Amino acid sequence: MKRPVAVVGVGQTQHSSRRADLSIPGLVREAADRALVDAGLDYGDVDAVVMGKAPDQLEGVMQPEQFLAGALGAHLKPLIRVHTAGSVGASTALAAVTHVASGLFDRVLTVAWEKQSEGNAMWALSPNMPFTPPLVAGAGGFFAPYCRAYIARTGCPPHIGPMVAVNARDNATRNDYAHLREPMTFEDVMNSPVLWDPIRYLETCPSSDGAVALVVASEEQARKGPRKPAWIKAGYSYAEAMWVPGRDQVSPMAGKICAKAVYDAAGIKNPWKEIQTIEIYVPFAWFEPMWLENLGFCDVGEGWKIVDRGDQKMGRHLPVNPSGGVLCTNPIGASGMLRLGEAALQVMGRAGAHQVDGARNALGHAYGGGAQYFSMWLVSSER
Amino acid sequence: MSSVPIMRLDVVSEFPYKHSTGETIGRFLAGLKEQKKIWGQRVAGLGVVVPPLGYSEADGSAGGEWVEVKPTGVVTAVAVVHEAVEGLHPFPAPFAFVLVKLDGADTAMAHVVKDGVEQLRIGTRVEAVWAPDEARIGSIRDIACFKVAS
Amino acid sequence: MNEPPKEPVKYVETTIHLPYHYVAGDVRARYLHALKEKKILGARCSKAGKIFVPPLVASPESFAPCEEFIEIAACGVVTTYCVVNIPVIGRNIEIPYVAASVALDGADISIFAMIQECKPEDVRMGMRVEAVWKPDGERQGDHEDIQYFRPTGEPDAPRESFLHRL
Amino acid sequence: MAKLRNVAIVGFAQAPIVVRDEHRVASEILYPQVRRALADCGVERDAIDYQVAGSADYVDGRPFGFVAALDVTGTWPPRQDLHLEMDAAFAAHYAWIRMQAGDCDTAIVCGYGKNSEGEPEHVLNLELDPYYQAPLGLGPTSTAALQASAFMARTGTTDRTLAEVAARNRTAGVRNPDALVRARATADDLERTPWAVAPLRKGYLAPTGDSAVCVVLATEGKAEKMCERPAWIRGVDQRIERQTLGSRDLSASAGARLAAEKALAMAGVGAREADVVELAATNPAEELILLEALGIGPSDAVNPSGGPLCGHPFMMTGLIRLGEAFRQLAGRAGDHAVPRARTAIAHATLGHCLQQNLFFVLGTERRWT
Repeated sequence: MKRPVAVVGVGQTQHSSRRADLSIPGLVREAADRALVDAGLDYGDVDAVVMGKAPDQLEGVMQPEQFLAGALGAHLKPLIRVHTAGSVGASTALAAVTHVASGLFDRVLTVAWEKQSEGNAMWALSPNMPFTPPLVAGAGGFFAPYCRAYIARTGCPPHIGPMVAVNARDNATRNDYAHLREPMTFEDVMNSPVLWDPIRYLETCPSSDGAVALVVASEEQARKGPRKPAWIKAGYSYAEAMWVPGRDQVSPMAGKICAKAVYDAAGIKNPWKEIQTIEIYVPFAWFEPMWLENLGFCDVGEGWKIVDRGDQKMGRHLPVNPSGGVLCTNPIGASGMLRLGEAALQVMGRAGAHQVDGARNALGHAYGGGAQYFSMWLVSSER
Repeated sequence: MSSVPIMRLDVVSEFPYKHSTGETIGRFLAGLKEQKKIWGQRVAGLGVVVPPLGYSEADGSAGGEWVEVKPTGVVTAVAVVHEAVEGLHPFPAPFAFVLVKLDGADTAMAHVVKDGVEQLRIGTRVEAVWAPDEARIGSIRDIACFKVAS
Repeated sequence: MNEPPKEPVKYVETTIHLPYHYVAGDVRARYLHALKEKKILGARCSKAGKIFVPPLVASPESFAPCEEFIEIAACGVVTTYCVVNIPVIGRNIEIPYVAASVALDGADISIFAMIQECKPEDVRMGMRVEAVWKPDGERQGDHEDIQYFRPTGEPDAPRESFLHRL
Repeated sequence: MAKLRNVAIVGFAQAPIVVRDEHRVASEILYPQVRRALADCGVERDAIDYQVAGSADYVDGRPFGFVAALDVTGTWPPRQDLHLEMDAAFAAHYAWIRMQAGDCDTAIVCGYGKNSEGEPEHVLNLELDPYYQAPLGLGPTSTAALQASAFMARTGTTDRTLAEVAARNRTAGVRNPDALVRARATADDLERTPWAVAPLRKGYLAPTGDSAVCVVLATEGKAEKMCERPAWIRGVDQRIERQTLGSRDLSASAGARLAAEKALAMAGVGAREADVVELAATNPAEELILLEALGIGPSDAVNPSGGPLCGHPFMMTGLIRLGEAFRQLAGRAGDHAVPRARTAIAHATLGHCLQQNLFFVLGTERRWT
């Protein structure tokens, strides 16, 4: 990055299974209005808008940013629309960062959203594509075999998935914006139906309506703002091809390379010691230990032990997903940006009831496609 | 590579959607359905906008005061369809898409003219034709179409 | 009254109706046609020699074109799998079923396949399986010409041979 | 204007546009273009720092369709990557911004997606808001006709003028081997074609088709090594407008005017100095509106490739304009070359009635020294 960039405003909607009270413009404006108020800015102050969401088939509107331009004060401004599958919220925020880092824009509004209740995600995302094998049973059916491979490789015991799920829900009880906030117990998870063995129902993410917006800005703007900003120390988006012989979907190369690039650029030598909290994209509980390894917080095979010891809980060494994460809130296109925004809130010291004490450095992370797209940033309370 | 017969597959992708309207769009549509009235909103930078969105597309500012506009107005753009697209267009050809600036409004509204399209010009005065009571469901098509004003 | 009704219309409902016209493309068509003859074709990377099933136009690994088609065995190893207990809308598959990643002998990438003729709880990573074809005369040159895979009864492949191969 | 990094187009490959490629899927059409574009520059895949693509899921009805492109663009080992749900020309703009941020020096920009798999009138209806405009059944030809009617009413432009503009494109397209339509057509011929949606005749519409495109960008220092005559980006800007058709003055394009002004100001040239102007106009009225926004009149400098009226693979049409501008400046335009071209303008658009517009100004000379 040619010059420093900071998050100066964060806004998100109340997330739920159906925001029947809002139109699509209403939903994105709920988040964008809050982010701008947070930054002490108005639509007129924004230099460019960067929008992200997952497939347009979810809402049945093609390139909806075109009709949303007017709702976001983007008339006669530059606007781009990003789509990198599940990672899109994160890659969208990073595209906004690039805009500011270039020196060409000082204040960029970035918005990510999904209104899954408008359509039917299951239908929209698994149509019978022509001339392709007719077997993939939704995202769970795609990813469950890799969870099984992780378990087989590492000896991860069967209680780890449920522990992750329970902890995520416990965290979400302290997040007013989260979709699923009712506490649940280990037994609740164990007794829930096994959908895609080894994945149980309560180890999966919900389907949500929601939006999140961030204002990213230059250093000069950040110093003028009403609040302490979150400084973006580094951010990268990497992708890898699908059909590479020996490609490891349990710990994808793109994730490792992306994390290393972020740590190197941010000057992080030991992520376990130097990062105080992380918001990572865990749509199925088993991915939490998998990503802890992929992101270099421990050695290969040790991720589940972090969970087993409870070191990823609030108040322990590395609170993971203090917001409750994707397991409690999943407006697909917004989920990645929620991770990055929550990481920013932590280092700003403004995460409210789910604030991690002493969070100086935080990692926000998302992935998508067939575990092919990885996008993450490291934010810090210090410039 | 030796030749192989081309494999083709035609499909029709059909998905139902239910778009939540929110307060502004929802109340505008309720006005069409229940009152047979057309409501606009006065917003920053654009004046009275019909149909309303609850914000100004000029600058993103929120809100707007409700203003009733007339079901009559003037055509500001006209496109006469000579071949209808099956499954997309509302009427058999010829019919017209128009932008109509309703009396009392500052912006125009996109809609359709079913009959008499040969008389349509920019500047032609038109009036709304309402769908019958039982056919109004809270849709922009509760105005069945526009016709050349008598 | 100088306002529209207080109670909004809640939804605009619509059914999107989009015609699409697909082709398989010659590479995929060749693979599908071969299924009719109970043959599984792969494509060989012109640079590294790796074999892709179904065939690809190029190797995603080497970026070199695949030029040669070769026949691959209709048997292989379950590298990993899951047991699916929920119905999939629009698919007529009895549940529970096993969705597996199968590494065919001689191929360098795995295919997705259903495993049947054994209980889901008997499926193992490393299990040897073989294709079960639709009967002669019923194969139409599509993916479903292979109905599913079933255990061969051979000894399982050694753990190290598949554990890091998905 | 602050000093920016000089960035150039150094490679371009395009699959000749066809009505329908029955032998290849989108990624298979793309693969050879990426290979050719890199071969053009004399570099291996590993020499490229960044990749960014533009396409839209609804074009061919495949959610996540762009993921398949990773398998043909050499995305192994993993690469820094982004995908925009836009015409790929906007991806090129983003790559340029990224180079300004100092985050990469070389990039490939890909556009793909088979138009022939979907039906554009149906597909593009879905770009309109789902509450007020889409339910009316408006498609791109109808909205374009609304705009044409407003433009003709304001300016007094006649049907004959539209026919002449279309004929100029069609005449130019005869010499472009990548064009879909290469049959010459005169204004008389086109003026006799039946109405599609009046005031637009069938002969005035851009025929969609299948293609795939790859452009290579590089910063100063690398660009010269990858291309003998790089096309330097001297200025670029894009602007979107609000969508609601009735609340815009459709007889003009405020967004195009602003984007053109900004791009030209950055470039430090006037539109009149351009030897080549490649416009993503999908009908002659759009071309005239865009020329008005640029402040120039119709001429043979406009669309020497034949423009979209000779082939319009949407979501790639804009990137092809950029590639055509490169061909002209790099001396690679063959039969449709504009002699001694030194400055070129390339345009892309998205949405109905020129809702979003992007202008590149390119030159044979670097902008910043």
